[in-house]
Amino acid sequence: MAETVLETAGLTMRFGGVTASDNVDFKLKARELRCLIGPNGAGKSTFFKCVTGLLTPSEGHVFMRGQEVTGWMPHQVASLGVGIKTQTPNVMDALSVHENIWLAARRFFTPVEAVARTDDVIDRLALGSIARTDLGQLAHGERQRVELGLVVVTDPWLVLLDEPAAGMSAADVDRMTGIILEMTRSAAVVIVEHDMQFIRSIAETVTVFHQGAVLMEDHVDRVMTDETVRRVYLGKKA
Amino acid sequence: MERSAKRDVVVTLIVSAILIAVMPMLIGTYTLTVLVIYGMLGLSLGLIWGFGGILCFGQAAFFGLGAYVYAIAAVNIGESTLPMILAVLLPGAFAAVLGAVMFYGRLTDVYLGVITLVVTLILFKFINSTAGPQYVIGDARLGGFNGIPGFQTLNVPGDSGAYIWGDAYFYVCAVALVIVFLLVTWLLRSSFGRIAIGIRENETRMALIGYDVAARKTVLFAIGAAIAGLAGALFANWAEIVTPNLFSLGQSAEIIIWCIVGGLGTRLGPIVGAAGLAYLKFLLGQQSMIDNTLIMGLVLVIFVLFLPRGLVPAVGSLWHASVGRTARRRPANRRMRRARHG
Amino acid sequence: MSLKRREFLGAGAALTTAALLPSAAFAADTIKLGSILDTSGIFDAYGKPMDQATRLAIAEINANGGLLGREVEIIDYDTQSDMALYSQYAQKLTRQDRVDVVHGGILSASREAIRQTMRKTDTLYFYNVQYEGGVCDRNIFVTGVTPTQQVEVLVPYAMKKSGPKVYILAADYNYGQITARWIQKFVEDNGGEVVATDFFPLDVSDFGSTITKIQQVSPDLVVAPLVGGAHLSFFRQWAAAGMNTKIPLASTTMGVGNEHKVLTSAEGDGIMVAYNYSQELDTPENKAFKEKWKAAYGDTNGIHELAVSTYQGIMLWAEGVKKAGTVDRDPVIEALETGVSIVGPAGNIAIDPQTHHATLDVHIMEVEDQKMKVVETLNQVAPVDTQAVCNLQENPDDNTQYEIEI
Amino acid sequence: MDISFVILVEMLYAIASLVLISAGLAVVFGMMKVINLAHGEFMMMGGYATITAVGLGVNVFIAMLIVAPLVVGLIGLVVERLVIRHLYGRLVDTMLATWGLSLVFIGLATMIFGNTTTGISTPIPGFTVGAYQINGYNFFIIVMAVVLVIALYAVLKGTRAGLIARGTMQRSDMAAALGYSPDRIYMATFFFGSALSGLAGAILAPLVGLVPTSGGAYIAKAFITVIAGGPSLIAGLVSSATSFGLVNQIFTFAVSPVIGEVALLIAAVILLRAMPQGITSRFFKGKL
Repeated sequence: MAETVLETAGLTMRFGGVTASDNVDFKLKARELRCLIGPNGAGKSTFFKCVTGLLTPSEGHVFMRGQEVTGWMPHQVASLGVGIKTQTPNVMDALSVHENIWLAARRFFTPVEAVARTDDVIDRLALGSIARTDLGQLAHGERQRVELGLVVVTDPWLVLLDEPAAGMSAADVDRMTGIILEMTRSAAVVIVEHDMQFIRSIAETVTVFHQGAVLMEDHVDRVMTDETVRRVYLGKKA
Repeated sequence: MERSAKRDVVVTLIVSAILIAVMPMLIGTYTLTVLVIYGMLGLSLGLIWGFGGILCFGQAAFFGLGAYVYAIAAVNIGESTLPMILAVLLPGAFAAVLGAVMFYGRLTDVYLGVITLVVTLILFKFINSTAGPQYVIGDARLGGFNGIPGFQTLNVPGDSGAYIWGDAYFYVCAVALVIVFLLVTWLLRSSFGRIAIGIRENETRMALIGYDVAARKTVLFAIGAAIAGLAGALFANWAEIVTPNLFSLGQSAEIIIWCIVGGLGTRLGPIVGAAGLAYLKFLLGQQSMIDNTLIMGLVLVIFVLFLPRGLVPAVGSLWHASVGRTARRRPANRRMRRARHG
Repeated sequence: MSLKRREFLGAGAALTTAALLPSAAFAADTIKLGSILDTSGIFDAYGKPMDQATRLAIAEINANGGLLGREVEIIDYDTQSDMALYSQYAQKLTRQDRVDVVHGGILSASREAIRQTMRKTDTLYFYNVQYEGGVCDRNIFVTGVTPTQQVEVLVPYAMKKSGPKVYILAADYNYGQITARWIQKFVEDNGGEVVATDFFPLDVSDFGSTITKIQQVSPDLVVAPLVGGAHLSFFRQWAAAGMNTKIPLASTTMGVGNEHKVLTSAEGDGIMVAYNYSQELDTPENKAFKEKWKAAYGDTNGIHELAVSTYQGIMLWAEGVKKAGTVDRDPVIEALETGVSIVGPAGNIAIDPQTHHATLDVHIMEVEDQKMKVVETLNQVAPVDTQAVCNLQENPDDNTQYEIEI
Repeated sequence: MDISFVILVEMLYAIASLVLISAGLAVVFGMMKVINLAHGEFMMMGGYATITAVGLGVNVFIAMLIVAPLVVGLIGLVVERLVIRHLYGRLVDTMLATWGLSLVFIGLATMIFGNTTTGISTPIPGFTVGAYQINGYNFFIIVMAVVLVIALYAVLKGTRAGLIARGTMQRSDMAAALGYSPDRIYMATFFFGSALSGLAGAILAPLVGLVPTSGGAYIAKAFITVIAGGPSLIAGLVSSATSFGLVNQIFTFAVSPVIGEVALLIAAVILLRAMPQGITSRFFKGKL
């Protein structure tokens, strides 16, 4: 049986009177790929932020590889070997692609090693032609790809991605699907996503959020055909 | 990269050697000394603001602290070596504590500005109200508004009778500035410096990569304060008196203006801005046609409006454009980001 | 208001040109007088009239044939109320311009910033400002009043008019601290009691709570050596609370920068002060001085204690030069140490050889209708505070500012 | 008994003057996210406008309440058109530019009025409470601060302009979406904010002597009060002025005015450390 790399127990987050995340129990095994879906305001992103340390949960616990990380700062969580990509592109605009990725690599490797790994990732993600360009001058899809590069270069064992496909062209999405599938060889991946097509193409197990709580958790095909899910989410969306 | 680093050092050394040799023929060394000291002070803010994104409204606090620490220690010890060291370490330590309080409290942008401003005001008000005979540290009367005059000035280490003053003192200060400049250059080329620039660009991302942003900002802040402290001690030696004005908001304002005018995000800009504007102020004192405050104000407004990146980058891009190389990247404009966490 | 200002600038400029124009009657080389004052920035209310007084004095000397047949030239720098500039310009005056004498400095901090430079470069230095006393240095002459010269006469007078319970409000820097101690001494010497002493940094401008505190203690007299624009609000708030008719006020500083002309007569009337100079002094010297000033600058509004001190300081120096027959430092010091004196707008003023301070007349005055009405005049008061600690005849190498222990 | 009344008045006065000092800055910051560091100099100019007007024979209350706000408001308008307009959205740059402007105004005022302290006397006599004399003008300041807060509330809550203003405060693109030119709104706001600064300077002028550098005494306090207040305009202003005013006066009475000032500053540090986004980010959320 594979090790559990991420677990939450009774995770709850309240903002004033609103419960954005309601008693969520969640488990993820090593090298598993999991998609979190749900309508807007279902609590996916709040859950994501509680796990990554961007928010401190009101109640409940978060464990990573068995270690309690509840209330940790984001940098502490990341230092465990967790790769995180937030919803909006979060990159260093005035620095080049190479410098961006190098900074991520440098966190875990010596400067020389970091350069080697950066070059390697730039090759793998086909960023060679723009390696010396500032992020501020790149198109949205390219920026998303670079940010994925920041995640990949550190060799994480757990990857948390918030809407990686948002605003990307079909070709970009395809390319990214490949990158993510490659990641799952060594890491467990959690993806928060809206884009059903993308989810269909990549996911196996899907967790559905609704009003802050987990509505169901099952194989993507069964989720897609489930009546309740269709009613709260797909029905409205379609 | 190694080769360009070496070239950088060589160029810096040659240019500064020429400047140190030529400038005394144009401007008196006494005035030059203070220009060099202000240059170092400008560099201290340029480092933390231009490369770390920390806008400190109270850089004068560390400058004043350095000067006072030196003066108080020099009165008590009577030899200048240890006071010089203390004048670097204590402001650094003070900034480390203050920085930790601010950065771990996730204070950013304007709120950071308020805290640094308030701390400067507190220091100023405190020092300014120490005229009474009860305010004594060892043999040193703090003296309140009148400050502390008559302390031991810089001497050859170990020989308290061998004063370094006049032209010799200018060379000491100039060499100190060159050393600090090279250290800053080295720091910015190191991983620490590059990570600091990353933090300036995007704190949240750097935290999500796994960097302890608060710790790194605290360290950078402390380094900036230590440099300001050194500048303060050198200033104390130059002026032979320290007064609470060193802590004043006006002094802090000037440091910020130097950085803006010289160019933020460059190492040279703040030094050029500081020396240039201080010299301008010196020249203005010899005329009485136009109010000097008015001119300084106009300079600042005009720079913010028309040359927001400052002199050095502007001249740099002109140079590069004419030589045909691409200009080095600078932060396009001064942003203060709201923290995206929390 | 702006019009007046322009006139006065114009007049000032004309005078400057006149003073600087080389005249055929003079020998080729000029005598250089360095002037270093804050004529802009927060202290320019003190500095500008001092600068005008300097020009007036030099113009007068040159009009009378200069000194030793040579023209006197002013080399002046505006220190912009910035202590760092004092050091810079002092260096420039002494090392580059090589002036023969320096007059200037306003705050004690500015004096201390340049005093050692003057001493090191053997440049004779005149500090023409009322200050806290105690400077003992053969290279410097001080022509302003010191605390005892005022307090010794003011305190008994004020106590006689009010009563023995005294409350002191002083500016929180060494002038205020030292003056407060002298006030305490003279209050006790005259059989009174100081019920409380409060110190205020120079930027405090809200005295509401202090006025309440004073009322709780209800003294017979308040003595207020408060300094600067912010502290002026004390007198205003004191009057606004209606206290000016209840408890009498005395001050050693109110009026030095012509503050009594800013307060309305309702606010200022009755405040007791003691100075070397008042525009209302009825002497021929003062009248002549005011006329000369008016001719040069349009009106006499700017004249204040420090301007007159400056004028008298320059005249004393000129007298010393004449007596010595040279501008060299040591002969001039020796000449001045013979007790040189002049009769200036404020009366007779003489150099005290022991301290290099001045023996001068002190006038007790009361503010009345924005003027200082002279009530009593004490002739030739010596600087006894500094005399108590400083004797340059016995220790010519002394170089300290003594803090007077009481 | 009398003394406690006197102290109460002093406390209220301290709070009221903080409200007055900060109101103009708060309006501009709340609406436009612009920190006007020339705010203190706007107050200084309000003071000079009053004194000049009184010198020309204008009734002192008209000079304070009408002439000064108008004059300073118009100066603000010019400043907005010439400088601020080009810098919207660049918080730090506006701070620096207005800092430069503050120096320019100090220089101009020095050239026009000279650096001598001037002032006018308080138009309201002192009066007696038991054994104590009280400065009658303190009451005037307290009343003016209360009127100001109520008026601000009424304008924001009850008028069409207020509605637009509130919309703009929440989302700067809102006004544009509603069909109002944000340019106009910013212009009007800056005029209004400057006028408030001028009013405050005018009202405080009779209490303190006026020099061209007087503004410096206010800006730091106003800046701290506004920032510590946080996102809500009126609630933030009142709550932080109250906290700081109380702290200041308690320590002033217990120890000395200097300690009172220092206590205020230390309170500001502690407050911002505990509530990094200001008081109203935690309390009175969503209030005006």
